[in-house]
Formats: sequence, structure tokens, C-alpha cells
Amino acid sequence: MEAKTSFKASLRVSKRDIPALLGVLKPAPLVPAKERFLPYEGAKVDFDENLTTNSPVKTEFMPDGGASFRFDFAKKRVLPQGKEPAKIIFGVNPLDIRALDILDGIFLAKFPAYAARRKAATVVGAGDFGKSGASFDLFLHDEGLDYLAIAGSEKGRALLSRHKKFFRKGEEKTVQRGEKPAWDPTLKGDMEDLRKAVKNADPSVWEKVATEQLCLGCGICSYVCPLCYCFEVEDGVPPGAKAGARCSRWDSCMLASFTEVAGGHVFQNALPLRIRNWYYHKFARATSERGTPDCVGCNRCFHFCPVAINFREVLKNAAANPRKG
Amino acid sequence: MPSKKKPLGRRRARPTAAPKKAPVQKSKPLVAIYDLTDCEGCELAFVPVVEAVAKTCEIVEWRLTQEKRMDIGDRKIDVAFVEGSPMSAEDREFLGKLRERTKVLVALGACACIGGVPALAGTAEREKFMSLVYSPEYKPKSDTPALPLDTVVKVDYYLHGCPVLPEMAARFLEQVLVGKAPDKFGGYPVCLPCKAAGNPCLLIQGNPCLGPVSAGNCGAPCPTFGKVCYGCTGAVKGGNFTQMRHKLAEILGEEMAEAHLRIFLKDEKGKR
Amino acid sequence: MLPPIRARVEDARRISPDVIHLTLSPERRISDWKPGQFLMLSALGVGEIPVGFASYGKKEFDVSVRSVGGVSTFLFGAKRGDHVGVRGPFGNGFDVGALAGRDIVLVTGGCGIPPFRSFIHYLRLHRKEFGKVFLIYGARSPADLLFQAEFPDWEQFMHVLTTIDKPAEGWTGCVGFAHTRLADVRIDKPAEAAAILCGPPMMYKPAVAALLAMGLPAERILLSFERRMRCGVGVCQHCAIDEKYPCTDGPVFSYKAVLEEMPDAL
Amino acid sequence: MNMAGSNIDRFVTKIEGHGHIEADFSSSSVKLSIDEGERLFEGIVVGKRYEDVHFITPRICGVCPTAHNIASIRGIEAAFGVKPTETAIALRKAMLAAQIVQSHTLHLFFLSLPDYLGIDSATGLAAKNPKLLKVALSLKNASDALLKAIGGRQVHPTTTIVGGFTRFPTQKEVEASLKLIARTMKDAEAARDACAKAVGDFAPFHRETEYLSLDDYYGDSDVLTSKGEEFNPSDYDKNISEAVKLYSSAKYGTRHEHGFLVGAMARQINAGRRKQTGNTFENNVAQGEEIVEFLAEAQRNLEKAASLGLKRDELAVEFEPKEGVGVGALEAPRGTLYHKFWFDSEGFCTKADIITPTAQNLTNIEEDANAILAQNKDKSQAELQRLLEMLVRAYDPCITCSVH
Ligand SMILES: Cc1cc2nc3c(=O)[nH]c(=O)nc-3n(C[C@H](O)[C@H](O)[C@H](O)COP(=O)(O)OP(=O)(O)OC[C@H]3O[C@@H](n4cnc5c(N)ncnc54)[C@H](O)[C@@H]3O)c2cc1C
Ligand code: SF4
Ligand code: SF4
Ligand code: SF4
Repeated sequence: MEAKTSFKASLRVSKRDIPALLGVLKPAPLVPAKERFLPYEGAKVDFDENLTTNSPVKTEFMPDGGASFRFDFAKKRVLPQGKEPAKIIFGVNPLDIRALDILDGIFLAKFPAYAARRKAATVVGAGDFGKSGASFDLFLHDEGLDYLAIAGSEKGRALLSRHKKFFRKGEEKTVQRGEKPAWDPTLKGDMEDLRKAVKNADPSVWEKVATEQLCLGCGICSYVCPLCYCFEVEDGVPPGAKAGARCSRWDSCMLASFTEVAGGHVFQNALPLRIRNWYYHKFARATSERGTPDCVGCNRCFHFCPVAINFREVLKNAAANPRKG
Repeated sequence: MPSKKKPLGRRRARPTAAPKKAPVQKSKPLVAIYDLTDCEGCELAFVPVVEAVAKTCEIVEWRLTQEKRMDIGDRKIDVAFVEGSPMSAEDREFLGKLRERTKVLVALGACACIGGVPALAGTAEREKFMSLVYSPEYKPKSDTPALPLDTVVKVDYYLHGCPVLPEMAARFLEQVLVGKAPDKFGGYPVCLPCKAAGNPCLLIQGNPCLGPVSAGNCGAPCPTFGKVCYGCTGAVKGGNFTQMRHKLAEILGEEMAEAHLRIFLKDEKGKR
Repeated sequence: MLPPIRARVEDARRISPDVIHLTLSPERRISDWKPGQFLMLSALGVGEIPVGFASYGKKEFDVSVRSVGGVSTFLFGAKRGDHVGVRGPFGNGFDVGALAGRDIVLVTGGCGIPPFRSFIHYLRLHRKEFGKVFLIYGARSPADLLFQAEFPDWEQFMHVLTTIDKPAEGWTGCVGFAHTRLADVRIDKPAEAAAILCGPPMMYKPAVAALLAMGLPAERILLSFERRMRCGVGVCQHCAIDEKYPCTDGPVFSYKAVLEEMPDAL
Repeated sequence: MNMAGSNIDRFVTKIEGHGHIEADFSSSSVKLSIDEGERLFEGIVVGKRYEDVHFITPRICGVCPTAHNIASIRGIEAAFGVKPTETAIALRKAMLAAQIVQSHTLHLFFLSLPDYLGIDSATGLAAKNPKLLKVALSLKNASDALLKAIGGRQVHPTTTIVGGFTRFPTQKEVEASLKLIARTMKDAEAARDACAKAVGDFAPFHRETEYLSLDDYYGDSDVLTSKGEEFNPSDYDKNISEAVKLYSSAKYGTRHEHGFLVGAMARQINAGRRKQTGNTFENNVAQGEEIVEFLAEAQRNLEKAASLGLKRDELAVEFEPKEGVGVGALEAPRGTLYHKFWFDSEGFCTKADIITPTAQNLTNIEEDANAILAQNKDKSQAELQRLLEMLVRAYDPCITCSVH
């Protein structure tokens, strides 16, 4: 993957041909936006830029229950890291690609299993290239009836040359991917202001989410977020089996069990505290760690929240209500 | 001034507590499975589990598979699973005796954990229904509604589910057998596996899904297959029932919302 | 998450009704550790938990594990010759450089003592670098006071002040929570002294109050935080408090930093 | 155990649920008493919305939950006048067939066959005839997998709703299921042969009785009787009656004041595939044969569903709940099962009546038991006791079902 922001591209594929392309790709591609493709016949191929799927892209690289490493239970030995099966993830939206940039920064070095899954995957993005991050192998930039194919890595170029017949050569174009985060906090000012707003928000801001806005504490906003990556560790050994794996399970700071320690003490037992922690992680802790929030503005947390809590509104509210005294 | 003379706290020559080596266990742990009033679905779910761990333990009593009780002498049962609800004096007496000779007593399934579906008929309803279903002269065999086990004896672990999930039961049994204190179930809600499966949300579609307050150890088969969750795997730890009631009431109306919650769940106050 | 290094249990002793003391020798040498740092200790197929180093040295090291839940109960049954997994060292530990030359008060309770044992080992090797050292140690009952057999040895070069929560038969020492024994600590220049706390969550508030009252400065009251930890490398978010990760930024924080950066942590 | 001061013997039998036999050997009279606590499902569903009703009724029985689930759904559909799509019906039939295979397998290998083979338990089977145990497990696993693929879970299905399904299995899943069936077929045949061999010519008694079954197991037909009569299942209450017995928490089915038999043997007799010999032990042979028949039936229906295309828009038909009464009848593993519900205009259940196969069989079991005592006067009490226990088991009674 290439960190540059400016790319040259000349190959185009017609939207009409995408279903046929999907049919010949090997291994058979995973299409996160499948619902929008089905049935594969017909010319209507459309990637919704902001919200293509229920599942965020982390599902492929930090799956719920994915193995970190395998071990021989009887001999108490760690087994060598196996090879991950190759896969093509087709139609990843640009914001999820941006999320991948951040996830890579966090996990590639610390998490060999993540690195192995990343290495085995070919990421094909689609949508508005101007909003995309850098973590794509191939990007299909939406140009009306056609997609402009932008290769971001060797893997992407190889895919293009393997399926030449779908891509016709047009005039060469230079395209820019988004340099600055595409995320729009709806607040005036930058990420640093947002960080301060969350840090200094009055506790009543979080209480309001819990009581007036009826937050269920279900954690859906975490499961669907491409940048909620907290995990629980669980050893799995199927009964009677000799080998097992240490697995990482999804978790959410919205859950009471998240901060429970032995003996039953729960540090964040009250829901408003857990809500605060969710915002704190994304908009304060992450910003102070990396300079960008752990949010790409994909809107899933709002869209999939059963009581429709809009994080943008909550952030505005936080900025408007600094801690008193 | 390191004082050598006056000890500041009382010292005591200290034998390094506890025997150095635990006695080597020669025989396999003894496991028994019992049922009271219920549908026996949990026992069925248990068949593959038992098959998988059969080598590491000895099944000493399981009425469904044995005609005669095995004589285990006065050895204690290591792990006893009890499925179903006690409903009569006989059941209660049996449980009392079982408790005495059992090290770890496990409530298996919703009926044993919270009374299950049959507990929806409370004492008052039972009288009414009894005359509907049976004749006036009929004397019921049961003298209580379907009770959770822990109203009669102390229960060490609860394996929720209607029926209990084989994978969950297997993991549990495996853990007690290795000597690891088993997982506490109910740390995360059904919404977690539901979202991991990429499902659209039923609540948002206006259906009364109990996923947010129910333990997700079942792996969310129901929402994954488009059916609302009834919470048969028990309540999630710290579930937000107040808000769930509000949300349900929006969908079902207040009265029905309460009834819907009651089918499989005890709320945060332990009320069903 | 990197897989753990295999380590052999060289010695396993139960040192209280629910604590096991293990001596471990890893198959590959782990980096040098500082007192107050911790490692992730695991049993393959069972799970992984954070525990503090309970000794100070080179290759082999000790840990003490209290049996409280899944993994710890399993480890409580460990025997010599078993194999466990280790990952670490993690965290910042006690800043021994900054503590040099000062009087030091260690306050602990329950199963918080293991990291102090590591510090005491360090102290023995570098005794001249420090002033007076007090260990205040509270436990539920006399049987729960860990390392009692080593106290006479420790008392050669420091003060050991013990207390138990409730009166018990045969116990003639102090009764009360750990911080009450701070009254017995005699330090000449409290403003120059330092204190380190490691123990159950409820111990911190009263102990910090007492230390502040004694005149210790907030920046030299060090607190070792216990939080749920899964990865040890600042990713899993379980331990996070506001903008800090006890696993990488801590677990030892000065009270001043706590006030400034995580005011609600206690 | 002999109860003090009486000459009545009580013995417990290994069956699903809790029941025991009370035999007075001196006067050759036997009672089968059911001891399970009353669970009152017919009361519990009253006041529930229709979509909760078919989630609750499977909890009557963990051994045949699918049968209860589909029977309820069919009852509700009859009340509201709902006609599901062909695909949905095919899949329901496949589920029901898989349920019959699963239930028969469990009953035969865990409960009945050990009787004929002279061993005590399924664990005994493992020691004595591990090949047979393998057959049993293979059949159980296959039927579990089928039920899970279509119903979402192997016990207490969750995809089935009034009007159809919330989800169809994918073509891939159906293909996998079909392959699994093909692989399992020889085990089904082995099971059938094992049953026939085990029961052999074991015939300690003969007694004529009436056999009842639905012509079509899914219930789109009349109930046939071996006496040549026919009636519409929705008239079940005019044709069979249920009596409360003071010693039992289950009711006893009768017809023309006598017992009658439902289940595998009845189905085969009414379909003309089995002769009436009056020897109830043959029920176990019939069950063995049904394992093969219903596995093939599951296969046919899955093939049909696949050929219909498993289309999403055919998942479920739309309907409005309305006031009405409906009967859902079908052949559960142990015989004809009737669910009847009354609904108000908003779809809330106001009354329910459920008649399970085991309840229908209870009178016949007692009559058979008495016949055994009468026809085996030369046998010792211990032998008789054993025969009685075997008889009860041969019926494959499901006590949990009978006390619903
Ligand atoms: C920096 C640090 C140093 C520690 N040092 C020691 C020590 O030297 N000796 C000792 O006995 N204990 C120590 N603990 C506490 C020890 O980690 C817990 O007792 C242990 O994690 C309990 O795990 P379990 O599986 O036995 O318990 P369970 O109750 O089954 O816990 C469930 C899970 O929650 C997590 N968890 C529970 N309690 C804690 C906790 N207090 N801290 C972190 N995670 C927790 C664990 O990962 C555990 O797997 C330390 C904790 C921390 C954070
Ligand atoms: S919008 Fe919500 S779901 Fe999307 S990245 Fe931001 S916090 Fe996560
Ligand atoms: S469908 Fe139910 S379980 Fe799934 S996310 Fe929505 S509320 Fe949670
Ligand atoms: S989703 Fe709900 S109803 Fe379904 S199995 Fe899980 S807990 Fe039970």
C-alpha cells in the first residue's frame, strides 16, 4: 500500500460489468455491500459511500472470536503462525479504508494474527476516492457510469492485469485521495478542540444520554464501529481436542463487565460513566495518542443504535456544556 | 533505625501452609445428570457434550440412558447437573439429598435457573388453569409453581438457555473438569454476536427484540435468523431494564412489554 | 498480541490459604524488569492474567497469585515442572532513580505485596541509595500475611509494620486497616519523602489522605493501579482511565498525575 | 418396591419424563401413573400474542419441539386463514421428517433397543455394540444438522413463523444437507435392520385395538382409523376424548370407551405397509422403518424446496390476525398431535387445547399391560415386571408431552 496521496490512473470498468467481474474473481470475493448488488443481474451497481454495510471492515481483520495464535494444549506449546486463507474484500467504502489506516497503525506491529490476515487480503475500495484512506490495494473511483481503477499496491496491479478484459484503457487522470481526515465533527474548530470539549464536558452531558435519550447500554455502537477495537481474550479448546487457540472476542466499553476485576468490583458501573468512556476513547484518548480521533464519521453508530443516539449531537452538547466550576 | 529487637507486628514461625502436593487423583471425576419437571431439551443438547468429554469423566447417573442406578458407594458426585424445576415435596427432598453428596451443583437450562416457561403460571394462575385443564376432583401432583432450583438448594453455577447451548455446556464442563473456575456467562448481550453476524437490527424495524438485556452466549441464533430474541439465555450483567421497558412499551404497549420481558428474563431486581 | 514465552515452574509453594508462590524460569530470557512492573502470566487453554513481578533479579523470577477466579484458580493448582506462558515485562514500574536518597513508605494490603517484594530485593542490593524504608502491610487475617517467614530478614534493613483487619485469636499485633499504621511511621523530612501504594481499590483514598496529612507531596505519592487488563500493550482498552493506560503509562502513577489527568480514577 | 401393607408393586421405568407402573400381580391389573408436575401450557398461552404462542409451545417437549412448533403454527394459520408458500411447506415437512428421524433414533438406541439386546444402557451399547452406537450417533448428528440448518437450532426452532419462515436456508446449505442425507442413508438402513433383528419374533402377547393416524403426516388430510373410519382432524374432539385420572397428571385418550394406538405402527398399518398382528412391540420395528422413510422424505422435501428456488419473496405470506378458531394437526414422532387455539380479533389467544400422542396412547398402554399379565400367567413376577417395563418403552411414551 502506498502512502502517497496523488495517484495516476487510466483504466476504467463499466458498472454494468461489475457482476461479471465478481463472478470470475478468485478466490470468490467477499462483498460487504452485497445487499446492494443482489441480484447480480442488471446494471444497477451502486456503492453507498457513507454506509455500505452493517459490518465494519474490522470484521475481516479482527473478527469476533478470531484466533491470535494456536497452541498444543497437551504439550503446552505455542504452534507457529499458520497462513491465512487469501481473500478479496470487494467494495469497501472509502471511510472504512480510512479506518483501516488507523487500525493498521495500532495492530500491525503488535498483533501478528492481524498482520497475517491483512497480508492475505486484497482490499478493493469503491466510492469517492476523495474520502478514502491509503489502505487499499485497488480503488474503484465512482465516475457515474464507470469506475476509474486506481491501484494502490502490487496486489492491486496484479488483479488489474489478471482481469484485463474488464478494464479498458482511457485517458490518464491524476486523482487525489483525501489527505486530511474526511471526518466532519460538525463543530467549529479542529480535533484538538473536540478533545478538550470531551475532556471538559459536564457529567450531565453523559447522564442525559443515559436517561433522556434512553441509551440501552447494549454496545451496538461499538460492534458496528470500524474503530472500536477493544477486545476480550478467551482461550478456546474444543472438548477433547489437543489443540486450541487464544482468541480475541469483541467487547464494548458500554458493558458493565468491561471494567470488572476479580472480586466483582466494577470501575465503571454507572451507565453515564461508560458512555463517557466511549466518547473519551474516540475523541480524547485516541486524539492524544495519534492526533486523530478513532472515528471516521461513517455514521454506523447512529444508524444502528436502536434508540437513534446521534454522536454528533452528543458531541455538540458536550462542547456546549463544559464542566461547571 | 532498623530495629532488630522489637518486632512491630507479631511474627509467627510459619509453616508453609497447605499440603505440598495435592493427592494424585486416580479415579475420574464423577458426573451425574438429573431431571425434574421440564421438557428435557437441555438433556438432549447435552448428549453430544457428554460424548465429547466421556473420556475425561465418568457419568454415574443419567436416568435417560440407564435403567439401573450405578452404585457409586459413598463417593461424592463431583459435578451434578440438574435440569428442570422442582414442583413437589418429593422433588425438594431429592434435591436436599443430592446437595449433600454433590460438590458442584449446576442448574442446567432455563427451567432450573429461573423456572422456565412453566413458571409463567404462578400460584394464582395455577389454580385457575388447573380447573380448566383437569377435573374438579383432581388433586395436583405439584404443590408449587415451577420453581428455580435455588429456591430449594444452593446452586453453584447456572447454565442458562432454553435449551442450553451445547457449545456453552461443553466449555463449562471442560472448565470444571480441568479445575478452572468456569466462565461467568452473561458478560455481553445478544447484540454483540448479532452485530458480529452483520444482521440488521430488529428493534429498529419495530420488533420487540430483547437482545440488549439478554446474555449473548447463545451466539444470537434468533436475530440472525430474523426472529426476535426472547432472552432465553438469561439476563446480561448490568442490563438496562428501565430503558428496555421504555423501548418495548413503544413497540408493544406497556402491559405487553412487561409480559414479553417475563417470558425468559429476570430483571435487574431478580423479579420475573 | 504476541504469543507468550514458555516458562517452567521451578518451584510452587502455597504461602497462604489462597495464594501460590511460583518460581518461573522462561525458556527465552525476558528483558530486565524493574520493581513494580508486571507480566502477563498464562496457562494455555485457560487464559492470561496480569501479575506483578515478586522478585528482582535476572533470569528466574517469582510471582504470587491469589486464587480469585478462572485463571488464578487454575494456577493455584500449578506444580513444579508444569509449564506456563509469560509475556512482558510491561508497565513503568517504580521510578527507583527518582526515589534515590529518600525515605520511602510502602503501603499495601491484601495481595498487593508482590511488587513490593521485588522492590525489597532491589533495596537489599542498593541499600545505601535510600533513606529509611517502611513497609506497612495490612491483611484480612494473620494467615493472609504473605512472606511472613521473610520478615525477620527484611527487618534487618527496613521497618515492617503489619496489621490485620479484625481481631484474631493469637494475634497480639495491630488491628485496623493499613493506613492506620501510618501513625507509627517516623520520618524526619516528610516533604522529601516518597510513598508507594499498592493494594485493594478501597485502600487508596484513606491512605493518600493520611500521607498528605503527614506532609508528603502529591507528586511523590505513587499509586499502583489494578485494572482489568487483557493485552498489556495499550490496545484492548480495558484498563484505560481517561487518556491514560495503566498497562503502558502505569500501572504506577503519582497522585499529582492522577489529580491532573484522571481525577475520577480513585 | 413393594408398598408396605399392599400387594401393589410400583416400579419406575426408564422413559422420557417421570412415570411409574403400578401393578397388582394378584389381580392382574396395571395402572400407568404419570408423576410429572402439571405444567399447564394450555393456560400459559392464554393472553399471549399469536407469535409468542408458537415460541412457547415447543417447550412442552424437548424431544419433539419441532412438531409442537409446527402444529401451533398450523393451528394459528387455520384460525387466521393463512396459506404459506409451497417452499415454506416443503421446508416445514423436511423439518418434521428430520424431527421424526431424530426422535426415533434417540428412543430406539437409548431406550428401547437396549431392552431387546439385554443391556442396561446406551453406555452398555457402546461396550457391546460400538458399531450400532456409531449408527445412532450418525443419525442423531444428521438430524440435528438438518434441524439446525432449517430451523436455526436443533432444539426449539426459531426460524419458523406464522405465514412461513424468517429465513430460508441457502442453496449451499440445502446442498450440504442433501449430501449429508445421502451419506447417512446407509446408517438409516442399518438402524432399520438392527431394529428388525433385535425385536425379531418377540411377541409375548396379542391384543386387537384401533390404530389412528393422519393420512398425510403434515396434516393436510383426514385422520384414518384401522376400522375403516375417517374424520377431519378439526373434529378430533368429537372423535376422541380425554379423561382425567386421579392418579395421573396426564389425561388418558379413549375412543368408543376404549384405548387406541397412535404412532409409527399406526401410520404404517393405515398406509397398508404393515399387517395388524396386535403385538405392540412391533412398534419398534415400525420406528426403524420410519427412520429410512422419513430420512427419504426429508430429502424429497429439501430437493423440492431447492427446485422452487428458495426465493426471498416467498419466505412468508402477509396476513392480518382475526378472531377465529383453528386446529393444527400433524404426525409427531409418537403419533397424531392436535393443537387448537381460539383467538380474539387482535390475535391474542383466548383458549387452547392440546392433545399429545402419548396422552392418546395411555389408555391403550394400560389395556395392553393387562393383556400381558393375562396372557403370561406362567411367568414369574420378575419376568412380568420386565415385560411391562419393555411394553411401556415400546410405546416410546413422552411423559413431558403428555403433561403439558
Ligand atoms: C498490574 C497488575 C498486577 C497484578 N499483580 C497481581 C499479583 O501479583 N498477584 C495476584 O494475585 N494478582 C495480581 N493482579 C490481579 C490479577 O490480575 C487478578 O486477580 C486476575 O486477573 C484475576 O483473574 P482470574 O481469571 O483468576 O479471575 P476472574 O474473576 O475469572 O477474572 C475474569 C477476567 O477478568 C480479568 N480480571 C479480573 N480481575 C482483574 C484484575 N484485578 N486485574 C486485571 N484483570 C482482571 C482477568 O483478565 C480475568 O481473566 C494484578 C493485576 C494488575 C492489573
Ligand atoms: S461514526 Fe460512529 S461508528 Fe462510525 S467511526 Fe465514528 S464512532 Fe465509529
Ligand atoms: S436485532 Fe436484537 S440482538 Fe440484534 S442488534 Fe438489534 S436489538 Fe440487538
Ligand atoms: S437469541 Fe435470545 S431467544 Fe434466541 S437463543 Fe439467544 S437468548 Fe435465546
